[in-house]
Parts: sequence; C-alpha cells; structure tokens
Amino acid sequence: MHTIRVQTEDFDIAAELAAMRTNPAIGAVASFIGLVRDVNEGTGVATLTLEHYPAMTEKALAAIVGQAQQRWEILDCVLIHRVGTLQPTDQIVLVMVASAHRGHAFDACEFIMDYLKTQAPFWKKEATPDGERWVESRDSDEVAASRWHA
Amino acid sequence: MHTIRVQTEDFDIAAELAAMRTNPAIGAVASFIGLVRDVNEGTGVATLTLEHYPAMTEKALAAIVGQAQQRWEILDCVLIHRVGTLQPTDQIVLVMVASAHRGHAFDACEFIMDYLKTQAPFWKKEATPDGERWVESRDSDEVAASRWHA
Amino acid sequence: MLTILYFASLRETVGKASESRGLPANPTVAGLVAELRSRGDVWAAALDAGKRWRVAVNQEMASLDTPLRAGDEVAIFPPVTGG
Amino acid sequence: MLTILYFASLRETVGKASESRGLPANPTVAGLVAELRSRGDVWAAALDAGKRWRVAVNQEMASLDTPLRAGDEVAIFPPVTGG
Repeated sequence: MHTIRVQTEDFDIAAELAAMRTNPAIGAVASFIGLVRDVNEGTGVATLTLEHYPAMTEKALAAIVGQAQQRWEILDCVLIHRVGTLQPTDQIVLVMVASAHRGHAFDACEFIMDYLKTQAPFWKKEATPDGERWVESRDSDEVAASRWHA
Repeated sequence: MHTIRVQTEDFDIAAELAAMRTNPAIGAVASFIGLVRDVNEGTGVATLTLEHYPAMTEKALAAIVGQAQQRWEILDCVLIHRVGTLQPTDQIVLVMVASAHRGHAFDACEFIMDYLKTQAPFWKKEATPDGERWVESRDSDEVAASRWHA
Repeated sequence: MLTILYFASLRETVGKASESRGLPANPTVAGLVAELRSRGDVWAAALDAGKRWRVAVNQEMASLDTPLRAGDEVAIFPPVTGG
Repeated sequence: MLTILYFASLRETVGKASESRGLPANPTVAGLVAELRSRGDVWAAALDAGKRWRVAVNQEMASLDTPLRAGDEVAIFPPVTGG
C-alpha cells in the first residue's frame, strides 16, 4: 500500500499520519521532510523553482517505492514531492514509511530519499541576489545511494 | 536547541514541525513516531500502560539528546514521550531532528530512538484477553544501540 | 540512609515501591543487592544473579561496582521498554 | 521518428525543450548523442563526453548502449537535484 503525489500545493504531515494510523498493525512511522533553506553554498536564496519531467516522475517514484517494498516490511508509504516556485522554509518533499517495527521504517525511509536524490527527474533552480542558478548535483548523494547496493 | 517533554497528553507532529520551520537554515527534518499496536507477540492488546521513574526520565532523555548533539550538527530537536494508559493506534513517542542536510538528521533521529529504547526508564504493561503482562525487553534493541559505539 | 525505589515488574514481585535503609556493609551496588537478596523468598527470586535487572544511583545508570553513600537514591528495575 | 526532450540547464544551453528526428545511423543512445554533438557549438558544449548528463528512454534511466527504436521518447538532462 502506498501513495505517490507530485503537486504544486503544500502538504500536511499530520493529515498523512492520521490516514496511516487507521491501521493498528503499525508500530513505527519514520518520516523525512525536505525544506527550502534561505542560504545555499554561502549565497542567499530568495526562491527555489522545481522543474520535473512529468511523464517520467511518478513512474520513477513508484519504482523507488517498489524497490523499498521488496527490501523491507512496509505497511504503508507516502511520498509527496512538490514542483513549482517555493520560498525559504517551504516544504519540498515528504517521505513517510510505516512498519511494525522501527528498523524497517527508518531504513526504507532513508533508502527512498537517497534514491529519489539520484534517480527521480527533478531539477532545482535558485534565485539569488546574483541572478538565477541551477543547483549542482552532489557527489555525496551518489555515495549515499551506493550504500544500498547489495 | 531542543525540547523534551514527558506527558500524559497526546502530541501533534504538525505543531512541532511548524515551530521548527521558523528557522530557515533547516533543510532536513527526520522524525519518528511510535504507535500502540493491537497485537504483540501473537496476542491482542486492549491497552498499553506506560510507567516511568519521574525523577530520572527527563535527565536520561536530556543526556541522550546531548550525546546526539555532540555527534551530529543538529539545528533543533524535539523528544516527547507519553506515559499513562494508551489504546491501539495511540501515539507513544515522537523524535524529530532538524539539520541543514539529511544525513545528520536521519542518523541522530535513529540514534536517539535506539538509546531511548535501552537507556530511558520507561516500562510497558499490556492488557490482553489473558490478563496483564509486562512487555519484555528485546535483545534486538541492545544490538541496535550497540551499533553506535565508536 | 539510602532511599531505594522499585519499578515495574520488580516492584510487583517484591511487593513495595520504596523503602529506606542503611548503607550495606559493602557500600556498593553489588553489596546492597547481595543484602536485599539475602532476605530470601521473592527478593532472592527478583534479584537472582541470572535475572535481568538494572540499577540507577541518583537517577543515573549504575553498575555493580558503583559506590553508595548516605543520602543516595538507588532505583532497581527490569530492563527498560519505552519508545 | 524519435521524440527528444531536453530539461533544466541542458534545455537552456541548447535553446529548445524538444524536437523530433529520425533514428541515428547507430541506433543507440551513444549514436544519438554523437550525432547531436556533431551539430557543434552549444550542442558540443552541452553534450561533451566529460560533462555530466543523463539519458532516459521511454521514461526510464538508460545508458550509452541502450538501443533506440522508432517511436521512442528520449530525454537528456543534467544529473537530478530533487528532494
């Protein structure tokens, strides 16, 4: 069981958690929220614009969640990623994984984030006092994703 | 910066997240919620009662959060643990850790849960159709906590 | 004098939540537990060397060789199960 | 025919979001990229072998030896930066 959404609107972690809590077999919920920071690499960020490849995005996200479901015992999973123009402190992404016990929930949540960072077709552009710039991918994200290879 | 609370009342993850989001340096929030399950070790659970050692509890929780703050770059941290009698699907514990980047937030959140499970003076008693029983500690929790030893 | 507190299943087994008593002849956690165990019956059962129990002294986790002084608060309890 | 899509900084560098063209002589991702690069100028710069770019074929991540067939949708873009 899982929910995947790509949207311009904001999301509410409490609403997603409440939906999961209807299943009394769930003992552990691990979640991650990514937020827009007001500084990146030493420069102020006024807005962050997220572009994506619509035909591919949900397919890529579903593949990542599917891999997590094969590796861990997941009772429920929510993955929401926003696109469009956001401000500092705005929410970008939510990953929430429910399991009977915490080990599976934590591992699956971190796995999904690591794979999303390297596999899902989103790109960030920042508006700074010096103009617009595309965010560069980080080698540390490739390293994080490679940890999960068997 | 951190908040530690031990309380009988429920908590609201959205309210805790909103308080953190006033700091625009935060880019990553990892969180964990523990819930009461309706079955444990094959037996139905009607209620779960949490006892603690009041004079020690907040001191132990503050020591755990302090260790996390020494090991990782934490911008904010919330730890709330409930006591008293709870029902299946009720929330037991919330750990929420904010950092600039996700690696620190995930690691610190999981570390705090692993240490809480083996170091903080809480005990669970379940009401089942066969009567009341104290929950036994799990060897797997000792193993999980030992992972973090340097 | 020491204040001794018992929690959870251990409190139920020994039938009391707290007591006051003097320092043991061997003023360590091990010395105190040995004297409590020598009460026999439920005390010997609850504090059996093979059983799993934990001790905190002045609200911090302690070990068998932790020294005890007059005025200390000693808590004895089963392994914790919070979270 | 192939549909080719360009995203993010790569779209801005080559100055177009999409185009249609025939299969390359070498019907693989490598063959297509070589023909695009041979346009020179911004194309050579954007698709330089030392530059970091990624290719998806029919919305799935592909590699240089992924074969191409008529009707395929090929997307070329910089390394992703979501999350």
